[in-house]
Amino acid sequence: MFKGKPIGKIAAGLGALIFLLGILAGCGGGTKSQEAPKQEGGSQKKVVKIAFIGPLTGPNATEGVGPRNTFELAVNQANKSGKLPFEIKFLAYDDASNPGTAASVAQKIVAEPDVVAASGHWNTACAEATIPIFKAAGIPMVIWGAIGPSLTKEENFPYITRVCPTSVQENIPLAAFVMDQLGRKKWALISSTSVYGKANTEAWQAEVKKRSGAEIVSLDEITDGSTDFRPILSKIKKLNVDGLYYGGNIMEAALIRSQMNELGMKDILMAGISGIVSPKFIEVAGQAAEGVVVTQPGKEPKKMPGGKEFIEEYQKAGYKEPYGAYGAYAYDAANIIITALKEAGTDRKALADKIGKIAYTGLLGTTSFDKTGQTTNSLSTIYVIQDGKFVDWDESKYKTGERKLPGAK
Amino acid sequence: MELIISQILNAVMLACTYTLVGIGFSLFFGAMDIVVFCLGDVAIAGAFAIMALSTVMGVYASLSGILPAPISGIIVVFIGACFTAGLVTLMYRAVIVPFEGKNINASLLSTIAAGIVIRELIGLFYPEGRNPHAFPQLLPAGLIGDNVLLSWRNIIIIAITFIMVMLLYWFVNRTKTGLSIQAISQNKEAAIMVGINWHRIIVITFLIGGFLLGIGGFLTASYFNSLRFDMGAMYGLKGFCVAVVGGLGSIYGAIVGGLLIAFVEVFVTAFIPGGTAYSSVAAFLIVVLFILFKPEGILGEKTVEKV
Amino acid sequence: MGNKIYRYSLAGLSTLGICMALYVCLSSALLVALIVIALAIVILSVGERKNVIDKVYRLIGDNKALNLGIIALFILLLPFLVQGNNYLLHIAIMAGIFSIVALGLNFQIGGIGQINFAPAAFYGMGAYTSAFLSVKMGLSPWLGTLCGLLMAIVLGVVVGFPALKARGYYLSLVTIALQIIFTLMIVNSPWIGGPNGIPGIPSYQIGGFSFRTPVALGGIQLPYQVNFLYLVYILLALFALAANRLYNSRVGLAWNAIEQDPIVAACQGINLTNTQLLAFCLGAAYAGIAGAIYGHYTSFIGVENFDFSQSLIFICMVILGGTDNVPGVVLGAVLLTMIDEKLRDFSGYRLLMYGIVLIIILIIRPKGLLPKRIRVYQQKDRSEYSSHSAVVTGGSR
Amino acid sequence: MLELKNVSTRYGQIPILMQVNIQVARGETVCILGANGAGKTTLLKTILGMVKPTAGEIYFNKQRIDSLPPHNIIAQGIAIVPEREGLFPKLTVENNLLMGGYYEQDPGNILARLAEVYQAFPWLPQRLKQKAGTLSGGERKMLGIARALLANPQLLLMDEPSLGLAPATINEVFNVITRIKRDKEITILLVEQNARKALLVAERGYVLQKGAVILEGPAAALQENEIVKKSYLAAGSF
Repeated sequence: MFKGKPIGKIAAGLGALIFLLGILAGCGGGTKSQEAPKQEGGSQKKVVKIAFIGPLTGPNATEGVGPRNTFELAVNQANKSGKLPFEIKFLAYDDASNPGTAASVAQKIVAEPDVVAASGHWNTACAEATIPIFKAAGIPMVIWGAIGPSLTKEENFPYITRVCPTSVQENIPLAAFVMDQLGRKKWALISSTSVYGKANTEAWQAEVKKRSGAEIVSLDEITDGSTDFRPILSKIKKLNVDGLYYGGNIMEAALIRSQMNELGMKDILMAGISGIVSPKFIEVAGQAAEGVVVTQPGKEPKKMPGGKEFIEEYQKAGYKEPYGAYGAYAYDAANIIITALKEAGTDRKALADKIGKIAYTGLLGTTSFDKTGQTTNSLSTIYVIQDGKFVDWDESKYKTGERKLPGAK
Repeated sequence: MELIISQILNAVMLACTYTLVGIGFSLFFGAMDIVVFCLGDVAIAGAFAIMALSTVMGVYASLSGILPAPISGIIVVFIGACFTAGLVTLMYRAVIVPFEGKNINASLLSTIAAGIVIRELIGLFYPEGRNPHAFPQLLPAGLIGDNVLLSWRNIIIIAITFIMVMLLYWFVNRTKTGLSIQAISQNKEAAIMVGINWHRIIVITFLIGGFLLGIGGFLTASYFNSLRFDMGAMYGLKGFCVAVVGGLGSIYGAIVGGLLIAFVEVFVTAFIPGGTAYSSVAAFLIVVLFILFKPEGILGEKTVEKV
Repeated sequence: MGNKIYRYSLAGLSTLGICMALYVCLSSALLVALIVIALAIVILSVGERKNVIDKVYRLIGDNKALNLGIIALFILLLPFLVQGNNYLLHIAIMAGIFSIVALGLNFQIGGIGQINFAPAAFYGMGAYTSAFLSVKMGLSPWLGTLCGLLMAIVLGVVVGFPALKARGYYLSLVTIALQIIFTLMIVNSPWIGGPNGIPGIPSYQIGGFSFRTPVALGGIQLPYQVNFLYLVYILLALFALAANRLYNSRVGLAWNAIEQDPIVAACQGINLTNTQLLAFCLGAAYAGIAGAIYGHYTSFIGVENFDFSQSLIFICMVILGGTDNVPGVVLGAVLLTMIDEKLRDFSGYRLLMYGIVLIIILIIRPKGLLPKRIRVYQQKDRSEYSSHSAVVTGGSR
Repeated sequence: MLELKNVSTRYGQIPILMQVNIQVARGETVCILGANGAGKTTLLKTILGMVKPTAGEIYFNKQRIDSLPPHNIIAQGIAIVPEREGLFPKLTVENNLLMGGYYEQDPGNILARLAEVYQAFPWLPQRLKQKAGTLSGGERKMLGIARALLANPQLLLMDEPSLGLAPATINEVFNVITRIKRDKEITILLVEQNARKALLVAERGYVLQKGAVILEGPAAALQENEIVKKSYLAAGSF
């Protein structure tokens, strides 16, 4: 069976291999022990890490990259200011809008030593997936962009807080504007089947129910990534609605608007919430975008105290991408964490408590959290698209009557 | 009534977008007994090429400086379609030739993998490739008269699809090369025995099919007005479904199958309350039923299944 | 005899080497992991050319108890080796879970030679059933897992049924279609969370001890992942043994016969319906259990974890590791899971990597890292003749 | 005209032809006899370049052809009447015929040859638009012959023209072969199991057994040979 010679070779080979692997294993272990420089000596500040999670790739990457930049900007500014007793290291992670990925990433963040806080997610589903993980690890997470109402709960406070309004909060001013101010009563509703879309659908239905005379005559749910809405729109066209509400994301919204135009439905008002506020919407919808009404929580950064500086700094930092609809939220989320860090130190528990009690004034106005961790800040702006730009309603030609919204009598 | 007519029009338009890629599947299956799973991605890559020519690379802009807009549009689309033809031929060399005559599972997987590679490369290397893009409007968008149903673009899409199918029909049935393609698909050995250089014919088939796919990708992107790097996956899958329902290997089958699938999708959306979310489910169910009970498709001939 | 001890220790050494290599892959950076894998591939192909690999196989095969013991010890010690790093343990658990799914999928790909593009649907069926029952109905997770298994088998019949009528491209289209229908149905069903997924799935409990509580072993505080690690690997061991027995049994032979030619197989008296359905149902059962465990482990499941691209990843695992070879399939699953997690920082390149790996493997090593072995009928008293009584069932056509 | 020198081929590890030597002179009709699995079809495929010989040389008109691809070999003037299903079943009869003239550039020549073929097979002109798959077995065989003739070959290979046909049809087929031989000065290499018929039309013959030529000689001599008598002319074969 076995002659001496080959078996000797195998043995020699195996021996060499195991030796090599042993060295490699040693290296593997070695790098880990070298990784965290502890606070020895005054010259080296203690390093604390803050993690950012968002969709950096995948279908919603546009929504995640800007906030990543603003978040990084805030951290860099804080480090440069020299007022911190420690150095903050910024970690960016990609959830790719995928809850499974998000959960895995969260595991990774939790396992990383010296992570004291995280800020995460534009997608509600991703946040749903990671909240239990962060909570279990005792790491405070400030949500910068996910707007599903169910994310902030009393039992998760103060570990989970949120600086942006929920979809319910967002829909209130929009409904008041289009239904009460403009008097549009008969609505067609299209929403995406995503968590975000569902939450919007429910919020809008609730708003309609509150008002007598208002009604929803059609409801269609589409999957994200669909491209052909003509069958739905043809159906809606027959119903003579006053307005069409879309609760979902940019691309589908833009295609719906341009296909409405194509099917001769230009005279139907389209309304949507912050999920579709992006230059991409106008780029894709083109001419058809004119007259679409949207709402965006908060005021434009440039109108807020400190907003001009923020925009300047952002441009100076050389980011290619625009900071986007949620840039200001991520910026404030970062600053809330940093402020709390400054005051409470690096203990996770103390930090979480501090975040829960904070009253921070920044780009969004003054942010503080209620007992579920939800921001109490409810500033919002109605925009209308005019000549290829999102224009504040109060400054638009539509308000002055110079132009008329679609379907206006 | 108007509703039904407009929905029929929607379905016909949707069928147009499915037909060319379905024909691609049938053509390659006929010629090689092979299902090239990455065709959807190839077609979308062609659309990306056309978009790159007209936006990023500015070819369209510089052309329309010298030539009238429609002609420069045609040139750009033609270049894009040629690119697609080259790409699909490259696919043939890279992921089909190595598996010729082996287990079909290998070529099946390799073409699926090739589709992923194409998709991801676009996502990585096209500027902002992972974001959705607005497809440049190379086709006129105006309405015809006051009729809100018909726009120039829709007419042109239908016309181009029709012309492409006619050209293919003429080519396959009236030219020597076309007859050779048919000969190879029916009896490869006999085709070799009458002296057909089958390698050359296969490459020609791939070039022609690739050209059609490029046009198909262009029409689809124009119709939907948008382009995404991962659109190709679903597009290709629908194309395969269309080809199977119509009869894999039959060119006319792809048209019939395209119409059937498109009608099912549109009508489920339009006339079943709450059906919007289930339109794709319905389309795929139809396909499953066809495979189970009429695997030869609507127009395909009943033959012993090629495994 | 000295020679015997020599061979005994040699067998142990080679198993130890494999474990060490896997550990290095797990714990070090991407580059090191890739180097180790490249090294392993070089050793494999050189060894194959010189017929050393065959001898190593036999060496390991002759000292089964020792080698299984070493592997068991390795897994037992893993939490200590990684010093309780819960992320590394998480990777190890996922590797185990995916290995179970891949083993199940292998019954179809390796066994009857039909590519099933819906393993993620089986996996998801198990996960969703169990999660739904335990979250919404308050059923015990253990019972939920059992129900998940049963529901996955039902789905296995649904997917397996077309396999009786269609083969090749047609079957692949059917399974792709069913996979997509599965994901669409989940997204469109609000009562199972729709696109939200199901959060807050309870964990397993034994007599009041929740699997999600950290444990102190030998004076060291270890994260809760340890519980799941042991659970998953005990199951994996059982399933791998079962798969191995099956492979060497008449059923495995019948599957391979169907792979070669169903009509001839039927002429040999093989019941095509039962045998093929068995391949799908067993595969579904494996995937169903794995899915259920996954749900109870991560506490959250969403439809994104069970879609078509996940199916492709499972297929990649089987093809990479080696179809119809139990250690191969497990190796493929473990390696791909680890590389996948290491690539987390380059997540934009993940799918691209899968595509390229698949093409390269198909071209260079179409039979995978550890190709299918010659079937050996184990009859202890005739071990001398084992090489003669081997039945060659070559790979695919 | 055609010469095979020590040609050997194999499929994978299995040798099919072993050191085969065959010569065919211009204008000659040569038959190759052999049982099932003797390697007859492989021999023809080797000549056509569809199977590459592992050893040996093949010359056609003094030119070496064994490394050329099939279409180049066929273009030099070799045509084959294939065994059984050598047609394109979904093409019309007419298109099937035209595929035979694949290498003819001049439409005038094709028309002339079509006329010739129509004369030889008077039933053809009425069936031109019919799909080839709908023809009967005998008709298909005839169409195969007609197609090969359309190439106007110097060398005509025939692969078991009698296979699977009824006795009456076999007679018809061999009548056609005789007529072709008489009318057109064509060289024919005929591969057959039906030795009785084949030896009637052929001038010379080879006997192929398990891939090797075991006998060769004039047709008349072979007819008298004991081995041939025993193996190929036994009662029962026509």
